[in-house]
Amino acid sequence: MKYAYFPGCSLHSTAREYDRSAKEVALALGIELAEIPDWICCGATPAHITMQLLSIALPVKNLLLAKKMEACEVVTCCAACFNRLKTANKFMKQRGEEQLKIEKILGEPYRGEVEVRHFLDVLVNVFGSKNLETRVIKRLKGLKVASYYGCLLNRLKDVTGLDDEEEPRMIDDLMEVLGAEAVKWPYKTECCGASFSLTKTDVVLKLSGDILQMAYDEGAQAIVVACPMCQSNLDIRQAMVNKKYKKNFNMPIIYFTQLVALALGVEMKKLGFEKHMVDPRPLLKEKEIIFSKA
Amino acid sequence: MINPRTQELKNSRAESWEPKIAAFLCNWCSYAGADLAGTSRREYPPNIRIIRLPCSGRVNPLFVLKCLMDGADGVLIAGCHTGDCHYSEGNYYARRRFAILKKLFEFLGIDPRRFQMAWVSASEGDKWVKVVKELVEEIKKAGPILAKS
Amino acid sequence: MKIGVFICHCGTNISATVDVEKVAQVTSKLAKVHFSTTYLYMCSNPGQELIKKAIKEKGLDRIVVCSCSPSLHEKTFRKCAEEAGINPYLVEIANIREHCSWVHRDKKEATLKAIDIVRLAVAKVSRDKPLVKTYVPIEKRVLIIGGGISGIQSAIDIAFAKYPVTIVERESSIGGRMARFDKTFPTLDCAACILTPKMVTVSQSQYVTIYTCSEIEEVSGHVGDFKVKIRKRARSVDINKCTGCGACYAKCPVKVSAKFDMNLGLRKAIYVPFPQAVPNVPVIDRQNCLWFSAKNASGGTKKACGLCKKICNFGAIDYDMQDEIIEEKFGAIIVATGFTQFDHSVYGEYGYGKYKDVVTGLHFERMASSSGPTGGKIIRPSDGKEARDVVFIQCVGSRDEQKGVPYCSRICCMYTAKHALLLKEHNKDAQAYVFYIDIRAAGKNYEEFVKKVQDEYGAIYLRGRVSRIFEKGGKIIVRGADTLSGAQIEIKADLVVLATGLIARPETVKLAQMLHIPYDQNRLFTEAHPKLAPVETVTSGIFLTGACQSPKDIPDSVATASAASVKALGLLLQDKLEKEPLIAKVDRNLCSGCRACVVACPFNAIDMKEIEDRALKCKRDVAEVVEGVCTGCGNCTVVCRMSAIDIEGFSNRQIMEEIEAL
Amino acid sequence: MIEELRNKARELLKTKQVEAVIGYQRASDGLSAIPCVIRSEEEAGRLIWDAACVYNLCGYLKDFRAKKLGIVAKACDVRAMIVLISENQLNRDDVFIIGMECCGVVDEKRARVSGRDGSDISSADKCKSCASCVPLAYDCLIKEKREKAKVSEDADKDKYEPVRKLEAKSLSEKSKSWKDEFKRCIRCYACRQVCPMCYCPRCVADQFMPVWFSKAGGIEGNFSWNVARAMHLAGRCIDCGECERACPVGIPLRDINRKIEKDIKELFGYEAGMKTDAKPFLACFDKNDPEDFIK
Repeated sequence: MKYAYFPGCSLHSTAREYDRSAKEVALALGIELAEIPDWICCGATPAHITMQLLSIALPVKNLLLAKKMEACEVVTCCAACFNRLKTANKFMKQRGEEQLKIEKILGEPYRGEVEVRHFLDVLVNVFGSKNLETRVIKRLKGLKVASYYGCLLNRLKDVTGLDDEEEPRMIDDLMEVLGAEAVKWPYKTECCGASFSLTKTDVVLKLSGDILQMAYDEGAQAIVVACPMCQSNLDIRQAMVNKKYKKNFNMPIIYFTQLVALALGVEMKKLGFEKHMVDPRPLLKEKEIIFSKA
Repeated sequence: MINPRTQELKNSRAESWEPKIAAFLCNWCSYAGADLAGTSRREYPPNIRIIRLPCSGRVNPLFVLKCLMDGADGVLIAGCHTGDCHYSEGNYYARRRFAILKKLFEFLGIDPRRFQMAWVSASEGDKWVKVVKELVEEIKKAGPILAKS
Repeated sequence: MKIGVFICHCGTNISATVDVEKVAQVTSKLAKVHFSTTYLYMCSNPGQELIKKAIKEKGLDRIVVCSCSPSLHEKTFRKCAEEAGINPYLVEIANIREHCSWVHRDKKEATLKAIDIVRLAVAKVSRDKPLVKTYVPIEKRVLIIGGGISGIQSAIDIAFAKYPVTIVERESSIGGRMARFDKTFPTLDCAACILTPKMVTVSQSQYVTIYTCSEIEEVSGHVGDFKVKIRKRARSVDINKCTGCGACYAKCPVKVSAKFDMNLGLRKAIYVPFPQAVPNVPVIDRQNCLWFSAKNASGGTKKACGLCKKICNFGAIDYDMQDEIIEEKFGAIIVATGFTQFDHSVYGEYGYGKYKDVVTGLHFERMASSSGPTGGKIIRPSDGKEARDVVFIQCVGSRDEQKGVPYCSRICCMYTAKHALLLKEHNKDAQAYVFYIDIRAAGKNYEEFVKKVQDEYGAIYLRGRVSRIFEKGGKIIVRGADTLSGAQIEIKADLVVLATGLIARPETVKLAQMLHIPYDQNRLFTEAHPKLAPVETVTSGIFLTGACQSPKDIPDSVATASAASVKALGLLLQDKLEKEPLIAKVDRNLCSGCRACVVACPFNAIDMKEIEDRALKCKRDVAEVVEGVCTGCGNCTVVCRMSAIDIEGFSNRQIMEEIEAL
Repeated sequence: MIEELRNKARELLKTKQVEAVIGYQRASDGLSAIPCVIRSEEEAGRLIWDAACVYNLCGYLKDFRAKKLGIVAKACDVRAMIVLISENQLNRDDVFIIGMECCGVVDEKRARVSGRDGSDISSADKCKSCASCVPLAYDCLIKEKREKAKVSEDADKDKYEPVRKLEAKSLSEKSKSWKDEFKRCIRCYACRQVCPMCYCPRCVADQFMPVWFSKAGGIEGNFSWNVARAMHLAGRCIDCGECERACPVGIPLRDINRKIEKDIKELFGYEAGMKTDAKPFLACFDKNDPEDFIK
């Protein structure tokens, strides 16, 4: 299994632990991730509200780079990158003047021939949950997690085609494969505040606070995510939520890749847990998933 | 051995050529749609000659062949949208027949623009006008059939 | 052959853009054209007199009238020619108004085109053949498919005119959806109180036959003579012996959830769906009946129950009853198959139909009904506690192109308002919240009713959609937007009632294909004309009523039912039916018997017949058209490679002649 | 193999299972095979079978309506019979199919040019793309002893490659080349006479009420005839190649037939001559048939 790997800006900055843990998982399972050379911005959330052309041209540029690597599939971990790449790909599969314009800008023809996958999809559907189960060394027994999907991973369904929009199950199922318990909760796809993190922090505090509260009420000990933006809002803003709403949340926000890596027996220190604001290590120790200085 | 009438047409067309198009319309949808274009006084080019038939399923491929061989520059078949056929199914048969004929014509070197099909319902006077306008434009581009053949 | 060409000015409708005199002059020179003239209004009496006079004086034998669309005056001019002694099928119309003068501006071009159009018509008329109208007898009986309020009303109207009528109903009782309702908007009459008398009327009428537990198996034939196969499913109870005493279901030991009550209550394995059922005869649910399950169990070692048979004093229970196919003839058919509810389990935001306390309007109806499973209490199905805060969500499935249907279901605004009112009447501490997109209350006293519910019954109407429903702490949390105040709303509800839309029943497509009537993209049956023929279909003799054509409330269903009855009765009152002779005809000498036409005929109007071929000295099959069934669509003529089958009035020769005249 | 065939014929005639057996006999040139009708056991010795047995004999069945017949048939011939059965032209019970396992027949035209010695003449084009040596239906099967030459490994990969090549040409090229082909047509109707599917009591080409297309040998009439012939075979042609073989002026009629065959297969998933209860392709439809060419 070989993929062109598109990390995106978050995984090279705030979400380095996501990048690292994904690569560890890939290594452990024999999935080859070849980073696209000279990759550029995916268009992220702001581009499409500014200019449609830009929001398509940017991801298509990346797909063209992948095409040059002779890769027929691109994999990414970031939900926003995934969504943008998928959207652009779907757009380029249609034919019209807009498409011609984009091909003209980029100087190359492109008809959506490179497939785009999320790393979660690769794990669950390509590598396969069943195969994965046989590779689990350390079962995450006793860990109760709330799977949080956010908005970009599954919407729109005809673009991403990944999982149910309203009641996704992919991460829940994956967690159960790893031996953890996925709690039932209704906020899997609630808004975390997303890119308002800097401009309207209040909104993020309210929305992310609600999510934390719901996860706590339903008995989760940690929240598992597949999007760097979700992670940062829920993790970095947790202290501010606590302050503003007089709460005492101490809810680790963990990437699914980190938990998969642990279950596959990857060393804890390779997974960047120290970068989290709410340190997951005490919880993981308590559940005897990791051991201090073993 | 050209039919005398086509010879006459050939001559008359030398100067200012205007395409002549034969159109087979089903009585229940497309003919009524063309009527509606009339009652709504929608203007369209006068190049089309309508032959009324009960159903698009009544159009024999040999009719189309005859039109093109007799000097019509284009042929249009219009019927009810699928599912709306007055005879429930006639247009489904027509669709299948002419999918094959259209491909065969192209294979034998007949410009596909010359033979077209459209679904026009009784309420689609506007669509009728659009179809005729586009068809006339396209056939003008394709040129006179005899000059090409 | 002497063809006469008559060109109409249509006031200035034609003559303003077409030089009619020039058309007359040019066309008079066409081969076979003997006479050509114009007149101001050809369809007027003097115009027709002019034609008749010309026929007689000039000895014309074929007529071309150049005027408006044949859909308007073809019949007029055929009749006119007939009166002058010419076969009416030797008349052709050249449509120089809708297809020429009204769509072109340039007089020169329009005139040239008009001449061409006339030339085509002349070519066609020269190949016309005199035809004789045919007549078919009418079977003076009406079939009504569906025994809901529409079907019942149609049956009452037809029986009143003393014509026999048969209702075929799938369930074990007539009554349909309306039998499940509690009250009806906007007057709040109790549904049973107004429906039951009608059910009794049909059941007692000597003109009405009711087949319950029955379905249509096959339909063939045509207007005046439909042959219908009806499957009567085995009821296991003899309808003639049963007195409806109820001893059997009192004794039956099996309890299963009742579909009639939306599974909110229980019924027995032998049961009548509701107390007012007509016929008031129980049916055995063989899947759940102990006698049948013991019989079907391997070896038959289990002891069979047989209690109902033992208790019945009239010997009405018949375990050996089999399905029965009956075949009957009808002159007309009224389709009254009604609707079904949209399945809201496609909506993730409403919990995919998994939450017990998220129900549909029909559940609410059953709960509100005093004879229903809860005895008129509005409860939470999850724990049976009385519901206090109830959220109603409108447009579930309706007006949703993505997951539902694009149309408005028309009745949900009203029934939701009714539910909000009933809720308050059943429990004065209750509070109704209604999420809506628009309130559509266009009906007599409808808007007033909604207003009353808001003002006097304190229902809170919130304009906006619900984004999510979830269970938390024993409550249903409803989150949505109130777009008028711009606020996000969160309601901790006991019960959520979804106003699910009305959709076509899944079997409609099959039925449409049996009946040869069209249906639309929503699988609703299509009327012949949306304004001028709303209860007819394009297939003559088949009429529509009720919600199978489009969502309708009770008043509209009853109105269309009566309308359809009038149409059917109009047909039955004829002595015989006139039929256009524009149908297929086989030339046996050319027919190879390949059966392509038999397969391709949408109406099964072609049979094979064995003939003695003298030339080949053997017997061989040839096609034969069943004249009464053929509709003249012409599909057969195209699949026939040897052109052995042709259509009168649109024959190969006529069309080829037209093409030559192009 | 030939003895097996002759014995079968003898047995059929002896037991009166059939009135005659239609098969092949050697022509006077000593190499070609020509049709023969065997009516008695004694005659059965005339029957032969080899790669020279090119002709599709089904056409003769029409002349023996309602008689019990045996027929020597290759896989392609049997497909023709299947169409005839489905079109009510042949009663399955009236024929006894002596199915021949077939390794391909010779290309008769090429053989005529190059002289023939029976063995090293390349097989006919239709055989190159044919993967089925055993008929779809038979009453007895006579097995081939020879190894079937590696027929179609790459030909089968894309049996329509030649059609695709023609399709790829420009409109004017196509127009010109077909006009050149049709110009040569002498309207002898040999293509029709030899075709097992052409059984109309009176062909449209011979009708005069109406005259469907010019009977004269001009390009319009020739074009019309060839299109009409092709359309009348749409969904029925089983590519036995007899029309092309019979054409005295060498018009590549199989290209036209195969173009339609290909479209029907690709667009509608329909193949002629596979099932005796199949509905005729143009006399049925599917609600999901493609309609992207319709406005």
